[in-house]
Amino acid sequence: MSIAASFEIEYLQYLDADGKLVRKDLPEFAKNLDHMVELYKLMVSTRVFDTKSIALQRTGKLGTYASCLGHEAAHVGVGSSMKPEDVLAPSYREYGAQLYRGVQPRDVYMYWGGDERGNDYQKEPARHDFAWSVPIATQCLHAAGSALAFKIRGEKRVAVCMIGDGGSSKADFYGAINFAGARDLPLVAVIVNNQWAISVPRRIQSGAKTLAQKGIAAGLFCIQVDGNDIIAVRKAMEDALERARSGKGGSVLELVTYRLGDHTTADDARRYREADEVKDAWTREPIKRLRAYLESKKAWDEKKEEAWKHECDEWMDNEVNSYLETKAQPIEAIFDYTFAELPADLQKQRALALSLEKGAH
Amino acid sequence: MSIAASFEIEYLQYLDADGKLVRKDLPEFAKNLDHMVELYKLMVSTRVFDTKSIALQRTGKLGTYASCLGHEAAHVGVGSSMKPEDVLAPSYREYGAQLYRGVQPRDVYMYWGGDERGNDYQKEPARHDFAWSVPIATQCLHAAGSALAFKIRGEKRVAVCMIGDGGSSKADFYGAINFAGARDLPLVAVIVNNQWAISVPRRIQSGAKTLAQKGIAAGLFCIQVDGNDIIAVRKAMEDALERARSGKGGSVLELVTYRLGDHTTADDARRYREADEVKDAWTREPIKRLRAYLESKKAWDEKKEEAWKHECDEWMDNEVNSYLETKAQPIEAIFDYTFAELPADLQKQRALALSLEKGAH
Amino acid sequence: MAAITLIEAVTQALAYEMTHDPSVVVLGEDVGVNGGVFRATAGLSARFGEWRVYDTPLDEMGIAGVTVGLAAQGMKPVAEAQFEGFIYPMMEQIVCHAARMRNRTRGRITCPAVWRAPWGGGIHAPEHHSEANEHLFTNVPGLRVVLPSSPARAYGLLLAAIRDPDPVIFFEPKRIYRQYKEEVPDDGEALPLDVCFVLRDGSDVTLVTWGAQVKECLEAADALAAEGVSVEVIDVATLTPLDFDTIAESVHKTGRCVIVHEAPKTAGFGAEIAARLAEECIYDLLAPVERVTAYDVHTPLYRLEMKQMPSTAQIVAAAKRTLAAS
Amino acid sequence: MAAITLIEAVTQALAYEMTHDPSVVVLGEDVGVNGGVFRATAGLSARFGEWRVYDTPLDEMGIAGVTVGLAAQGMKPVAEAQFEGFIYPMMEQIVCHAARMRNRTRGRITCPAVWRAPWGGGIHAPEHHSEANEHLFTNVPGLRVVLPSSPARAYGLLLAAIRDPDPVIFFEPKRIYRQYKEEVPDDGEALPLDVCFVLRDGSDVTLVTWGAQVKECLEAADALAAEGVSVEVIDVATLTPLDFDTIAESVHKTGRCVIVHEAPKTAGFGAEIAARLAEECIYDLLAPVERVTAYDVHTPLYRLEMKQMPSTAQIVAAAKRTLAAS
Ligand SMILES: Cc1ncc(C[n+]2csc(CCOP(=O)(O)OP(=O)(O)O)c2C)c(N)n1
Ligand SMILES: Cc1ncc(C[n+]2csc(CCOP(=O)(O)OP(=O)(O)O)c2C)c(N)n1
Ligand SMILES: [Mg+2]
Ligand SMILES: [Mg+2]
Repeated sequence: MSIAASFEIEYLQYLDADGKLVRKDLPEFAKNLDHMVELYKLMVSTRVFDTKSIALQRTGKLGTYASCLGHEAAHVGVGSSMKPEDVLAPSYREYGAQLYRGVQPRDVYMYWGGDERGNDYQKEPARHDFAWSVPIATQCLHAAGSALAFKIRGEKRVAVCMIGDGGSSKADFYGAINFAGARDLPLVAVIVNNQWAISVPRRIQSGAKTLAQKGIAAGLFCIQVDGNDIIAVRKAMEDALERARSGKGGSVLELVTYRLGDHTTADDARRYREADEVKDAWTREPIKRLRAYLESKKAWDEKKEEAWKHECDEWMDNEVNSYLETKAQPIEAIFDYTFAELPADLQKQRALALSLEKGAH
Repeated sequence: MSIAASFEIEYLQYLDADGKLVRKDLPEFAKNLDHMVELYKLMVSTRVFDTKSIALQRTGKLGTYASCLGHEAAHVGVGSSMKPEDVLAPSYREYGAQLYRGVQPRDVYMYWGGDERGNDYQKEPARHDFAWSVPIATQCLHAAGSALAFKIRGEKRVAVCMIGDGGSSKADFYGAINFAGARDLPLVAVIVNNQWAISVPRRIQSGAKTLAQKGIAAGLFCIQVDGNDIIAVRKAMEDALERARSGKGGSVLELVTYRLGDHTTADDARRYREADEVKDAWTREPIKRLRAYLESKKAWDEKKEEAWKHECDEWMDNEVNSYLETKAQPIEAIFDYTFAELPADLQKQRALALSLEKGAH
Repeated sequence: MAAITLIEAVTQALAYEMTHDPSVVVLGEDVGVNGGVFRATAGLSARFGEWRVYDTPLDEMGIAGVTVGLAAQGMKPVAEAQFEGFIYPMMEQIVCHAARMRNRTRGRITCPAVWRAPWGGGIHAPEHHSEANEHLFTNVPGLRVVLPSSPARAYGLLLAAIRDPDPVIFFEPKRIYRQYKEEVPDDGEALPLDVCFVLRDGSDVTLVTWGAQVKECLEAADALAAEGVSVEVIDVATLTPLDFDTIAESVHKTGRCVIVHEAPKTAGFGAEIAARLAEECIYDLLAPVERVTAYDVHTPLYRLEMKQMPSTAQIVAAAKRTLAAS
Repeated sequence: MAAITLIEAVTQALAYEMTHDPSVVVLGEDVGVNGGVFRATAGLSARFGEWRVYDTPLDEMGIAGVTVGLAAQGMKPVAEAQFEGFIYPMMEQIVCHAARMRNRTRGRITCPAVWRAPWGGGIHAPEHHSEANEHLFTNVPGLRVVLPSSPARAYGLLLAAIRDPDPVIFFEPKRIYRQYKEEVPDDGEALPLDVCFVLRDGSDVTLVTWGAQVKECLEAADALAAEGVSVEVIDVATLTPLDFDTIAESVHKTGRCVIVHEAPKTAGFGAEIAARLAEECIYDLLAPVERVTAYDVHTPLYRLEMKQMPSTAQIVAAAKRTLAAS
């Protein structure tokens, strides 16, 4: 039998569910415990933020909200590995990655609170990142296009897109990795496999043994990672970014994690999944294990935990207040960003809207 | 290092470019020399047909035409392996597969001659096959949908789609194999890799080492085949069809061949590819090697060749005449197949068109 | 017989037809165990099994093409786009294949498929969940575009859509999914796909609309009636092929027409109706044809969303302008 | 200065802008060494290299999304859809992203991209190569839809489209790609995207059209002139945002309007123009507004294709009907 090609998909894990190291070759960044604490703190603050968001929604102060509960290692791992000059194209729940890059909780609240200004990130590097992308998988192509721009201009930058297990079924995901593979564009496509796409389980979403192997279709480097282990996520990302940056081409990472909450606040997951499965998934969640690890290294303790949670609470309250105090945009705002310059017809409609608005008050 | 999954893509070949057997395990069908002669004859008639089509186009009697020169083994191999109850969803140049299933040369002429009746195949099993599909890759999903219908109804039938190397970049191809993989639908997706998508070479179409490996993304069985070797094509197809029919799931086959002609009669390949490459490809073309093999087995000779070619000429002349004698459809035909029953508004437009037609004559 | 909402009428129609015709299958994202994000397919998976109520991978292009394939094999697929804003990847299959399969093959292969999608704004949903994009399909020959506006019409028109031998786009105004209940006998009676419904007779001005705006138009008619103006309200229901005769008759009587729709104004389907009036009824018109529509801007996120939605007051004002005209 | 065809004017505009603005890149299927299936990008790859004249994989959805990504990064991509009939997979990216990027981000990210596509019928091409589907994009806020009808307008409008800070759909009427030549100075002068072009002044009837039908309309104007009828011919050129004022002024003068387009009638862009006339100019109208268009059927394969295309005779007849009206 003649073999035309063969492939192996590695599974990467450093920290097991109990926070024990399962490999000896700790990556450089992980040897720096201060840095590991910084990552841990962002994971915790992401969760505090998430809890607050759901509470806001439940009390009618926020529209539909997509929780990131359980994804903290995956998200913070991705965000923290990128350089400022890189570009992130998220979908809609990767707050952990975005907070690292300067998106503010108040932006998230504004967005889910029905105000476009939530997408107008003020801080670099988030300011040059893409906004949330609701049409599933479309953002992958924006990343591929960005990667092409970097390549054309000879810039050493990498475009990263994040996509769900479900989203990796959609055509655009394939288009993006295929574009990248055909010309070695600096693209890192991160599949956050949280086992569910709303109510559709991973099992009937795809017949592939791993989602990482989708990258084989485009000739990209592929790896499957324990997405609840931030060391593994961060390491796989650093390697992928380095490969892309140095012209060696794109990668597909599958981060295996679990959506511990409902799909969004508009969803009720009890309709379609077993409580036992969720209970079981909690035993592997990302924050607990990193804390166990850091505590075993004497880098963290209960007091620090309390203090940090308190700090997060204050931070988030401040963000919530800033959000709640923001007045709605004036009616003109629905016209003024349609074009760089308002065409004549729209000027008339804008005037009409303004006059109706005045009439109404 | 822990390995999550591993894959091998086999390359299948029986007959080398000179018609020598390179494997001992000849498949059952290939031991039947009468059948091999039948396949050979269809490959030759397909080429005669193709030559005639180009001549028709050059003399202004046919519109744009997509030649199948060089694809005869791939096409006849696919068509001959399918059972009548299976369904074929071709793209636009797989005449060799279609002729086997009852599409008539006159149908092809009608279609490229600008007459919808060319799609109205009269003979079974072609009558239940899909028509040519111009929007690239869209037919793959029709095959996936057919496969789903078979599965729902518990029918032991298989849907086969054919797609080019270029077409395998398009989203729908991925969608089709992903749908099939997610639920083990009886789909066989055949990539006819003829190295070119109009002017775009395989090299910049995809970064994948083989196109067969695209099936890994969907968890399908994948194999790369010498597409100029009809024994290999036929064998890979029979296996894939059997797997699908028996509920073991879908496959992706890559048939490696070469487009010896222009993309279509509207194209001039000299603009973008080297004459040497084409010359070299001719040394591997499919008909020559099968003839050498059959002659070595004393199953074919020059006299038979002459006689068969003569028969083909007559056959095609007859088809051409039938085509040329067919009058254009009446003006009503542009209305009457829009809906099962013509809506009131369209009835008015139809009456208007008829009256204009009368006025014009 | 319990009174049901519009969305329950959708479920009732699907269940009826699946019971009576084994070739009917439902497919889409989350239509199975979850019963659809709006519960349109609630309970169907348990009754008809996971192969006839088929949870697809997340791939609208795939759903659309698989639907064409199913239909070509003699099934009657009812595909769901989770929201109208996600229907774009379906367009190639709908426009290039579903709508032309019969024509391409001179009737050899047909496409008796339905694409359902929750449609329109007004429920405080996120971006891309509140569009009114019916116009996209109205210039496509071979396609029917249907938009019910009451539980009874949802039931009867959906049955008709499934039974229709040609492809149908079936948009469901999600703003009124649960607005009110009415008794809808589960008798399998379809409604015709080739007529507009005159919801209210009147003689002074004609309001022409479809989908959720039927509500605002009926309110406007009430308000105008209180001022002594007699308003005719027409629910177009099946946009294409259009039953223009019903509209023409009404305008012949009233001489005045206000067209109301949720989609942006420019090249919305209201334009077609106004154009037909300008072509065929110009001598009947006693006043300019008015269009009350969304502005030519993107549906704003929900804080400003309703500012973009035609209001009852705007409709009343437009009707009065037509009455004030010479 | 040699006279050039419409397609050569496209090439000339691309080359000019690529020379003067390094952020301009061209991408699409076969645009590179092959120079495009219609030769619109002939010679560009040799001049600007394979990264600025970028042969993409065969994936329209991919091309569209990569184009949005490029534009978001400050490039000025000019993407090609090989034929208008293959533009459907591009729609999600164009409608959901390109057209709304500025609005979504309050101006933080923009999309200065152009999508070019050969458009329309009349060249005996295979199925899906002869559609007139401009209406698809005309209901999308935030988008410009442009259709040149002469070499000079192709050059000037394409330059304007590339320089425009917002996304533009640029349809090129392939039937007149090589119809005639005219001198088009390569001076980098753009034409405005916010006006209709009055190609011929007249006082009795206004013909409004765009794309290849400009030819038939001018012929009809000549034929009518021979019978003493003075015809004004307007090339809309930029369909959206529409310069309705030019049309309104003309109809104010002539009182009669015939709208001519290659797309099917129902919900074609002609409807919008007729609707505006019915709304804003009804008192100027001396006759019903006429639309001369394709029927509401699929573009037939080429043997019957021209039966579906509006002819000069039909335009003349429609104009005469308006003149005969009271
Ligand atoms: C094109 C499109 N189709 C459907 C939806 C509705 N939708 C929103 S999220 C979602 C599931 C996504 O699942 P996955 O990709 O696994 O990401 P996750 O939500 O689990 O992070 C669906 C179907 C959408 N937003 N866009
Ligand atoms: C959606 C779509 N895009 C573009 C085209 C134009 N086109 C026709 S054939 C072709 C190349 C196809 O190449 P490949 O898939 O390798 O098949 P081959 O022609 O080599 O058999 C292209 C780009 C099309 N028909 N459909
Ligand atoms: Mg998921
Ligand atoms: Mg090819």
